[in-house]
Amino acid sequence: MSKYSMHLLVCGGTGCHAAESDAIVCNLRDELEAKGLLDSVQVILTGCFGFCEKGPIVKVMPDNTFYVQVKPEDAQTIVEEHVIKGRKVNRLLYKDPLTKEAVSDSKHMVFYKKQMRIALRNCGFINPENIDEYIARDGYQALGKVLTEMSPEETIKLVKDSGQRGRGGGGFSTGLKWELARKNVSDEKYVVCNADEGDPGAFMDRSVLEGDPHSVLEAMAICGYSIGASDGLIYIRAEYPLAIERLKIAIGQAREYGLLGDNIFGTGFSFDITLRYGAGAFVCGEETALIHSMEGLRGEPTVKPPFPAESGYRNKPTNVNNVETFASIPAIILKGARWYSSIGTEKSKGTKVFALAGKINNVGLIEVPMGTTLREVIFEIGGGIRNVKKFKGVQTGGPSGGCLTEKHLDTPIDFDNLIAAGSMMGSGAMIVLDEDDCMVSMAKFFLEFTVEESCGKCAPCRIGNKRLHELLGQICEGKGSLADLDRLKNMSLVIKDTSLCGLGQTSPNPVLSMMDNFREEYVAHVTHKKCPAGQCKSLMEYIINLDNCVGCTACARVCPVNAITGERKEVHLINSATCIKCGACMEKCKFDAIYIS
Amino acid sequence: MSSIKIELRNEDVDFIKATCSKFNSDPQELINVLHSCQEHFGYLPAEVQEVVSGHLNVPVAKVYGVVTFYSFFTMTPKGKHPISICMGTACYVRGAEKVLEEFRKELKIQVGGTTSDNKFSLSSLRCVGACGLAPVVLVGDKTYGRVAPDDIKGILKEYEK
Amino acid sequence: MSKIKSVADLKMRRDKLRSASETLINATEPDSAIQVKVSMATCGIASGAKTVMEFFMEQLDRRNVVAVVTQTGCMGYCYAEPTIEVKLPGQEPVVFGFVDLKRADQIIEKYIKTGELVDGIIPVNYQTIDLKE
Amino acid sequence: METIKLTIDNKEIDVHRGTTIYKAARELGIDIPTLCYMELHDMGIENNPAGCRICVAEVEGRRNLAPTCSTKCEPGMKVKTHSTRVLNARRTVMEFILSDHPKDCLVCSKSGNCELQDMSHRLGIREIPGQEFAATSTYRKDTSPSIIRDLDKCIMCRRCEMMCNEVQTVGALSAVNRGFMATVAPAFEQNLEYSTCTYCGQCVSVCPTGALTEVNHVPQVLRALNDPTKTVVVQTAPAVRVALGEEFGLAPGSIVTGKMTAALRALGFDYVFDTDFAADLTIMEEGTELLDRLTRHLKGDKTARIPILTSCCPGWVNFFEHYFPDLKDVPSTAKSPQQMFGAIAKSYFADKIGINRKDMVVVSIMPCLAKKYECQRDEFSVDGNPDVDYSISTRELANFIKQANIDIKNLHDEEFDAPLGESTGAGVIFGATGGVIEAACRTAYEVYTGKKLERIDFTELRGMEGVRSATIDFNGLPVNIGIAHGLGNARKLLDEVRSGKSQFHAIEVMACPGGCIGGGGQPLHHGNSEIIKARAAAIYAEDRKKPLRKSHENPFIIKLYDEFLGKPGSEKAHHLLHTHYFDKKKKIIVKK
Repeated sequence: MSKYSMHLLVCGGTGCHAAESDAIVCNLRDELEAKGLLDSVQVILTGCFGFCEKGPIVKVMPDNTFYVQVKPEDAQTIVEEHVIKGRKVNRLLYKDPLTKEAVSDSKHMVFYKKQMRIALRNCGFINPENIDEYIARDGYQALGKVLTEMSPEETIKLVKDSGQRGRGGGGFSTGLKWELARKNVSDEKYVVCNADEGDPGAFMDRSVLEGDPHSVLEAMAICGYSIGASDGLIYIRAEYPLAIERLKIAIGQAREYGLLGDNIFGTGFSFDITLRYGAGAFVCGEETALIHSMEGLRGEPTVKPPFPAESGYRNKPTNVNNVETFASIPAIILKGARWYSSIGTEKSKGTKVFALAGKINNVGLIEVPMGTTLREVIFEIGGGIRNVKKFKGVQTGGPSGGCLTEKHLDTPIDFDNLIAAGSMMGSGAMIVLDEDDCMVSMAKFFLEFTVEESCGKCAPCRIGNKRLHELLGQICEGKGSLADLDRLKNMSLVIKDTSLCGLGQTSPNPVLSMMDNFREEYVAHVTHKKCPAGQCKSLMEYIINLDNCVGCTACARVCPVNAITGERKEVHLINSATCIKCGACMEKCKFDAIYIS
Repeated sequence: MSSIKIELRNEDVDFIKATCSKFNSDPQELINVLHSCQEHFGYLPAEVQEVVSGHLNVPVAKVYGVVTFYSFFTMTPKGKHPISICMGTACYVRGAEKVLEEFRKELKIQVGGTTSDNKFSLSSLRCVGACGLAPVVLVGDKTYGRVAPDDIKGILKEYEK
Repeated sequence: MSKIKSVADLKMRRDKLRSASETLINATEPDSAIQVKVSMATCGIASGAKTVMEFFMEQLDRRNVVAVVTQTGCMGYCYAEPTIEVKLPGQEPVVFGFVDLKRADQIIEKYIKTGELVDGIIPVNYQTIDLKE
Repeated sequence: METIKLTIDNKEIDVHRGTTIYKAARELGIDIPTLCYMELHDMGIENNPAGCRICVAEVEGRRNLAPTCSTKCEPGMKVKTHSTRVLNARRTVMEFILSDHPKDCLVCSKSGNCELQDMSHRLGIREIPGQEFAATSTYRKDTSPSIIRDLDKCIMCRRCEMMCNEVQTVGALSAVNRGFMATVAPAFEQNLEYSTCTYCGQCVSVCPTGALTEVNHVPQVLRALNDPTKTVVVQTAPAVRVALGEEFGLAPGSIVTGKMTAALRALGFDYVFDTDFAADLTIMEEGTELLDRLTRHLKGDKTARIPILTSCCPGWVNFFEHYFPDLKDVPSTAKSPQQMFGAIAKSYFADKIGINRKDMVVVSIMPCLAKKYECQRDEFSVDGNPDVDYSISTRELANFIKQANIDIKNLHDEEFDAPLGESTGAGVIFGATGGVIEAACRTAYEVYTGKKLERIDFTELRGMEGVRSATIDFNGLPVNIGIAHGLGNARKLLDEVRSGKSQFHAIEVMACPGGCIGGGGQPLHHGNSEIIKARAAAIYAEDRKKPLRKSHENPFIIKLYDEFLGKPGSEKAHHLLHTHYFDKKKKIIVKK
């Protein structure tokens, strides 16, 4: 086996105190070399531990000792004490904040693992194309339990008591929704899984379907039993071929095992699932639009009520939940309402999956208990901001959400806190922005998305968002005024107040929250015609530094619009009126004589 | 007077017919039928929509209404290698715009366009859910992650022969 | 496979799957075999997970290492794709990120064969719930 | 039914559960403005997409504003329909709508009768902020024989789409595209001509703006009148006389036959005739055909197809040519009154006054837009000279009268000219649903039984229900009559005919809800179905006033057959008064 008897794992995440990690590795190796131990002890640089607050971290294997806030000069102590004498360095151990006691074995340190995987419990663990692996992990036990031990009412009560709220964005109580669908009497009812994850930056539903499709199938069957439906439909984006493939395999296997189909477990309950494909329309995430789309129509929303629970697919009572909501259901059934409701905050129970993306080191999929702070998510689990830039904001809830800032970092994340902070949970996308991102351009970017995705049915969303987008464009070009900011706000509020569906009712959120949180940046654009982040091309000016210019004419030759004049060997000048800000001159200049103001 | 000339090859008409039958000629299956047809023909020309309309008993105006509603459906043939640049938020903040710009420059076509030799077509799409690889470019079925403007020439080269 | 006719049937099936180490499915974590799980979600495949998986299957066989190579879903470390998890008998599973063929080779030669760690380890920073009551 | 109590603008009201806030407010006399909502009460027609968002109101406890057109009243609800929050929202939304609307009101045919213009005025919009850099959604303008589509003016109220699909089941129009470029158009945004459009004009009659309008033929008519070499003959359809007055401020249902005649004469028409005359003629031909087919059928003649369908509605003819070409031998071959009139005017009458048909211009005043298309059909012309040169709608005539500064309200009643101006009550009732078949029964009964009809009013054939049926006793022979108005209702009867399940001997179909009185060329009803009902009542009142009420008693009809045609169904009658139909179903050309 290994020639190494011991491994020293040094946190090399690019976040937090990454700069020091290299020095620690260096020092450790030097120390080991000096003691002639390099052949038996290996020093390894690892990825982020997600505990950056206490970084840098050194973990000693095989005994799982976990040293925190290690400094390069601690290398000597670790080698001398721990490696050679086998004595743990007490002062470097993590102290439990409550008991103040040192925790030496990271196995007892689950609390540092801020993530808790419920919806993602099987993702990255089982082979999604093998139903046996799901069964070995207690798959379909929850379905068995409700079918043989519980009445539909009891099941609904359990889900209600768990306090789970829909993970699709609205945050409506799952159990209550099921109850409404159950109450409406009909010969046919439908269970629909909304897998039309169209929110840019969100990929949790895709990951669940690709990693653990059976959890969704099982939950849909449980829902079917609860509300009295025997047909399930999954509305999935056509852009997710792998998820579709795995769902097809999973449905096939479940049917083969008799876990879908007629008379499941011999209980007389029958349930089967078919797939319906989306075709690229974000608005179909809205449940009435989704239902119309499943009916072969344009995905236009209709006024609620009637809610789908009364009249949905084929005008029958229909219950729509999203992928993540369903994926947690089997766990809730097996572990109970009390267990689930013990996780999270008072009004938001359980865990939430977030897709971390943007200017963050550890882009990825995470699942944390409700109530975890943004700081923990971004700076611990996410490993902080890329390229040692400054954190500026985080867009939660995608184009429907808002941009939260420094001052919100310690806010516990839950449905209500996010709304209070001017954003929303949405599907769980978190896009982290740094100092280089212009908040006017970002708002414009989100509006561009809404304009493209608006179905066009109602006037405020169809035209209003277009006007918002145009006005933001004007501001980016330095053509805005202070009065325009007021107009922006009024238009935004009216669009929210009057739009037909959730898309229009939330589309101005990015503008409103960014204007609110970054007012001075907006003012800079309209009054000083400056873009503090240096993103807005029209507000940039390329200038030649007279001291550096040698008159080589390279810039003048490369300029596509002949905006640069100057004689050979004489200082050149850029005519800012003609300049199109393409940046070619700056790229060409070998003397660093061109800069942006 | 109906002056649209619907010209299709016999086997094309048969394909559409068979596709509609596969979905029980149920008007509610229109979107699934259109998916199958687009996969087969590469796009959804008016002729195909007319035939689908006839077999599903949905007015052709409604079929067209559906085709133009969903961005996945297209009425113009794509290039042999359709290039899509993800413009989701994650890709956007990591420079997807510059990547798109570079493709435009290299291929000398606009978004939505196809090169004159029908080799490449260019489109932007919204989030493929591969945000960890931002910015992401799709060429046909192949996904390219962490694409920088400098990579574009190399990517295009792979498809030249 | 035959149909599962009752809940008791399902429980039997589950228990058999868990105990049957010879079936070597990764959900049961048998202690007798080396396991390699390759994260094969969209991100992973797009960054080359498929090639990596094929490499492992082929090379482990060629190098006479008895191991189970399976695919799995997203592990959540999108920034470090392709990611794989290797579990040696009796040891905690270790996740490696940024696995290209060169690193895959190192993992076989060093970690799998000798237990020597290689760069690119990603510490698992989450707890997964277990449904067992 | 359960009633609930709520408060709207501090006024309490009890309403039936299920009532919308909009309707409850209306009961209180509160007029909530709206652009997309439209209801034709009693006719089962409602457009309710909740898309314009003008009708929003504040509902206590609700996060956002509620669209009153589609929000149902709840017990204890407190609604404010005109609070400052509502007014500001309404104004802002209106500014949005106007920012994407052309400002060419000066030359827009809807100007003065435009719901959008009225709304802008009502809400006091005086400027549109940000207009200078606002993009507008623009589309190719499309002109067809009957209808102009100028979708730059479309506000996506979806009324036309609803009429075309749900009421008429024509399916020529659909919402297309998405977002800012969403609009309503035929397939592939091609011209209406290439679609299954029947030109019924119901889309035009509900369009709140100038997006859908009729093709204006008044300039051509004016030119003809101004041409001294032309003899200009005008015919007026029955439904025009009971609606024209509305355009001049008279109450719906006012009968202005005499004033209209006077106005047409004042406009310079050389002969002012009546389409009702041709309607009587239609009864002679169609009634004869009905009796012929019916008797042959009863004798067991398998070639005699029953039921016979009326064919005087050109929208309806277009409809079955598109959708039921396999049944094209079922409708009567009789031309519509408009075309019978043209054929007779340019033969019999032209001979009588000794002019060449090429020097005669026949103008028809119609409640209909499909008539514009009908008179342009190739088969209705002789050597390229159409039997009817121009068909103008009731609305166009009203505008023409206004142009000429004719004070129609104060004109003295005048009579139609002879001989093509004389008509019976049977011709008049062609204007309302059920009228054609009633007129046919009056004549067919007497011809078949040889007895005098005791009861002229077949009230069992009247009404506003979409599909009606009655059995008329032809002296021991029960004749089963079916009536449908609105093409969606017609489709139901046609489907039965196609499947061989139809029990009817004769079916009357009118493309427009209510019949011609609700035609696409009539003064706009703006969603008030009382107007249509008032017109129907006026039609029957006009019938009752007539001394002669059966077509075959019209002395000028008798004279026409004596002098010119011989007898109904004669060879000459067939040549001039009958037509044939075409298969307009799209063909799929298979490439080799």
